[in-house]
Amino acid sequence: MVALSAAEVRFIQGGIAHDLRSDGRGRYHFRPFSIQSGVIPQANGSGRCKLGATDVIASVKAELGRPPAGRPNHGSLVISVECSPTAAPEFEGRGGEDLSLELQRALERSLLGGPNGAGAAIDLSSLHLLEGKVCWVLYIDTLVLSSDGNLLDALSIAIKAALSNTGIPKVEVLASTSADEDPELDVDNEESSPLDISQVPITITLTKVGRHYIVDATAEEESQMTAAVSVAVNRKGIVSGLTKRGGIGLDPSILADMISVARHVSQTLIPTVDAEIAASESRAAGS
Amino acid sequence: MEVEAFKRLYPLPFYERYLDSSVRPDGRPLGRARPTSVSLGAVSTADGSALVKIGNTTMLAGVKLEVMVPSQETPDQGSITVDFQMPPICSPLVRPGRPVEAASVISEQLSNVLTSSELVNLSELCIAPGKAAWMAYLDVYCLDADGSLLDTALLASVAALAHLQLPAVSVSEEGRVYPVSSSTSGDVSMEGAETSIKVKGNSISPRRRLKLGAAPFALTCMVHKKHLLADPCAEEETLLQCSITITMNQMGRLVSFYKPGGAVPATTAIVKECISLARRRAREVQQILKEALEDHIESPSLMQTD
Amino acid sequence: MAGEALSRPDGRAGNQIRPLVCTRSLLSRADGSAQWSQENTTVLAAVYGPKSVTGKKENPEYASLEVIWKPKSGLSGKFEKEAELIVKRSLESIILAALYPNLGISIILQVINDDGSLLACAMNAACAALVDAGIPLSGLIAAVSCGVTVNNEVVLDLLKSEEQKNVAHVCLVFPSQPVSVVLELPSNVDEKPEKQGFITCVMRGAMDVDQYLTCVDQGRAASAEIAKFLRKSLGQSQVWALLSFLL
Amino acid sequence: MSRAASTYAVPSYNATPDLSVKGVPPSLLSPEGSRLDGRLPHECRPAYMKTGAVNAAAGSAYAEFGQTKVIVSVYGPRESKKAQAFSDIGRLNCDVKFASFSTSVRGKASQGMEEKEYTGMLHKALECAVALHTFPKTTVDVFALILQSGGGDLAVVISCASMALADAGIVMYDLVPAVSLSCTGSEVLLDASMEEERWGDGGMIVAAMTSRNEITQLTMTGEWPSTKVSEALQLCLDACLKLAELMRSCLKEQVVAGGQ
Repeated sequence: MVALSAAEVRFIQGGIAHDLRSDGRGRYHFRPFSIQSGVIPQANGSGRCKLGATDVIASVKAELGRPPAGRPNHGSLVISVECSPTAAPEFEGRGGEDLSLELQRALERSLLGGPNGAGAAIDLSSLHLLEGKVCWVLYIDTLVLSSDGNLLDALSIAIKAALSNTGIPKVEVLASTSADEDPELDVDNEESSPLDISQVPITITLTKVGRHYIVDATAEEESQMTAAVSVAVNRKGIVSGLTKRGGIGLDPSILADMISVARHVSQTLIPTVDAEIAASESRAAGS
Repeated sequence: MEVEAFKRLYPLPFYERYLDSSVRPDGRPLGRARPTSVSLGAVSTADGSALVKIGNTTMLAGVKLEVMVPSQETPDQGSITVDFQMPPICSPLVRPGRPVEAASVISEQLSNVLTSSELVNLSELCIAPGKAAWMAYLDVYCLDADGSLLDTALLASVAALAHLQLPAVSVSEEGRVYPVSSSTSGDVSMEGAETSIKVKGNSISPRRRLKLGAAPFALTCMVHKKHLLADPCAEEETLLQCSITITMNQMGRLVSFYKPGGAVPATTAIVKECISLARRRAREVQQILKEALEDHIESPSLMQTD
Repeated sequence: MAGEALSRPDGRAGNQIRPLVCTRSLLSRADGSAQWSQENTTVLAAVYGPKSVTGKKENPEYASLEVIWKPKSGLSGKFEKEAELIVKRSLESIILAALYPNLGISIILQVINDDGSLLACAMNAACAALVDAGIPLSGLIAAVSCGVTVNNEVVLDLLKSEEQKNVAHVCLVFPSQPVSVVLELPSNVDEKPEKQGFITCVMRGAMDVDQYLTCVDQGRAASAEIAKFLRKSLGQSQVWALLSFLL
Repeated sequence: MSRAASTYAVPSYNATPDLSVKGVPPSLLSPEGSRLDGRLPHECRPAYMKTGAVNAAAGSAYAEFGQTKVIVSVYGPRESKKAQAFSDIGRLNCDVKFASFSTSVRGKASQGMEEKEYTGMLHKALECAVALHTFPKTTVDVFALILQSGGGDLAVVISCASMALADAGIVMYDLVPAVSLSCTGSEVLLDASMEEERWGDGGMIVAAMTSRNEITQLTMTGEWPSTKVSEALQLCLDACLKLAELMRSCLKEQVVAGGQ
């Protein structure tokens, strides 16, 4: 929990009003961030994102499973978020559960696509192996190591890095004996193919403090927020999920404005993230 | 003293004044139950459902069916699992996350009474002996708790079971069960296009209602000094404390006589009076249920009558 | 009616109860304890209190009563919850709880073996343990089970196998007060002991009303026997000591 | 009793054929432009609302929107839980539960998660509409039970809950009507039913205080081109406005009926 004095609160609010925040940023500037790929060797893919003092890890594990009900030609994504007690003492035990659930549902909204799988981060039909029988299930597990605000955006960057780092093992489907029985599969862990991550969105959270809204709020700034909107935007500028957070209502025109600001910010942020991911991939390959 | 204040400070003497003139604060005579209503098919996601109100006490019962493999010992029987829930909406005393003791006690009583009354013959739930049978989940939700919970829950359960329809299904030789579309009953399997079904050799059981045995009906009475009050509301239950719940079926047989302690011992005279009240009430409720069923079903009453 | 005695697995007559054994003060940590056996059905009861309680249990007018039913094995479920409630409500009618406001009494019932009539056995064990703990009571209770066989005969003190086979059975709890200390039970004063009413009744299976009334009569007769045994086993002196305390 | 193997447990047998068994999604719009239940794309389901459904509660409401049936009761203001820290404004405590027979498959494993999520979303949707400072140090409990899930469950719960709060006499800045919407192909379908929700490309839920023109809760899933976002948002707000009128007239009717 952030405890601020009245003077500090006024300093933060005044800074935001003058487009000069306490750490020198403007309202729509992200903090510098770094990405590290392949941090967990056992996983099929992993990534770590440090955004200011916020530090999160994402890992992707590919497993064989059954296609979702009613969509025999699709694979599926499963997302989980865990808040480590290292990030804040109140996450000890079951304390982080509410926040974990909120973050998880926000990520699911932006990454899983609609109910029929349209607009998912990964083309779900590319995960399909045998109609109605077997498909890939990607388990995306994330862990919050340190929290200094804007967890959701950091998580989405880490997930994108992890997915870009992921190799899906090659699978050969051997002729199955009968339609009823499970088919035999030959999984080749040596050979793997990368995922197509061109559609993976990045979440941009706009936090409203006073009359203005800012991107990439720190924990101190978040403590002063009245409402926040997290918008997931992909490379084409298409909105693929939105979650309103915070308990204060928003005027529809302000909301529309916030969405367009999020899309605008994404146009500069996404190429930066992509470049960072590529750089860290080559670092990982080099070492 | 003002009436409200008197009631607040001395609830029992306040109440006894009423009893002495053989009337209750809500205007009922001592032996009369509150207005009762039954409506069937309240929830279409359930295979059978009923909404029952006795006074303010409101219960919603729903039956969901699943297919199971019968156990080795009883290859030609299905099963019924009864559960009674008191969600926090029903009473100020219930808080979320904390299970209510009363709910599990009523749940136990409800399943005992349903078993004792032999309302459902479990072989009725058989689809293919040894291979497949229906597993019926009967869940009763209390929406508004204002006394006589067991009476209402039992009526809701009986009504939901009477409303239950077993869907038309076809069974393959291996005991796999497939739904048959209801419009063209017994004609084409709904998933006829799927290759795994061998339509040949499938036996089809048509859509049907359960044949129920004699239905049980419960009446709770409060005993206080010389008085006997039928169908108490929540206030009366907390105030008077000594209760007797009698369950009788429509044939006049005693299915349960439940008296959990209390200050007044049940003498033979009290027992007999309670039984006659319960018998009258069972006839009354049976009529209400019959009318509800007739309103609902085109075909005449499928409840077994004497 | 021929062969009524033969119709029972252990050769008892219909109106015959099993031999009773009651042992008291077996547990040193409890304030009172008793083990009650009806042949192979045995329940051990322990009483703690009156002791201080906190929170919702605390009542400024009465001692609160808590009953915990421990099954022979496994976790307690709905059956145990219901049994706890029945035992608690039945005992509340004899415990003079108004003597200990703001305090609590706990009774722990451990099932040692179940061969029928379990609830009745537990009730008797609890009553004996309460006396052993010196909790002031307005009287004793005696519980008995009674069943209707497939041949419509009424039998007492059922075995487990009979409970499963019979069409119905019922557990009855009767009060047993010495005539001299009936304090305020107005409905009872003018009743002859043979017309005494029961405190608790729990029933499984369906029976006719006449059969039920026969059960109650038979149960009442048997409960007098059980009460007599209980009184004897507790020792006349102790009961009188208690009663004189009341007076 | 041995439970069935998973192959048996999965299909459920309903009076209406279960779509989850079928592999092919149905076409959500007929060539003439009408929906599965005959509505036009921008038409809401028939709605029925009633307050005072639960007598034991301080306030309550029952709502039926098409196949979705929900009951909400409100208790309080009453004493807060002892464990909670002192607060000089009131607390709003929400809880949403599904009845076990409310869904086509009984007791899905994901139901607990969904209940938790709905609980959180309901809380956020109502929090800013309730004048919390009018009941300092105490708690108002809002409990919802979904009796039958037929699409747009959360939206119906939010609308119904604000009616129940009004019935309980809790001071609010405005009612909070909520509307859900589903998009399929190029069309948006207002107040989506279960099937439309299941097969749509994406969905949106909007809860708003219409007289203050404030959106209190908003979520979107699936892919949304920017033109569609504003169109859908406007549609939802219009529907909220109409729903608010309905809710107001319903509340007035109850008061008039109660006064007589």
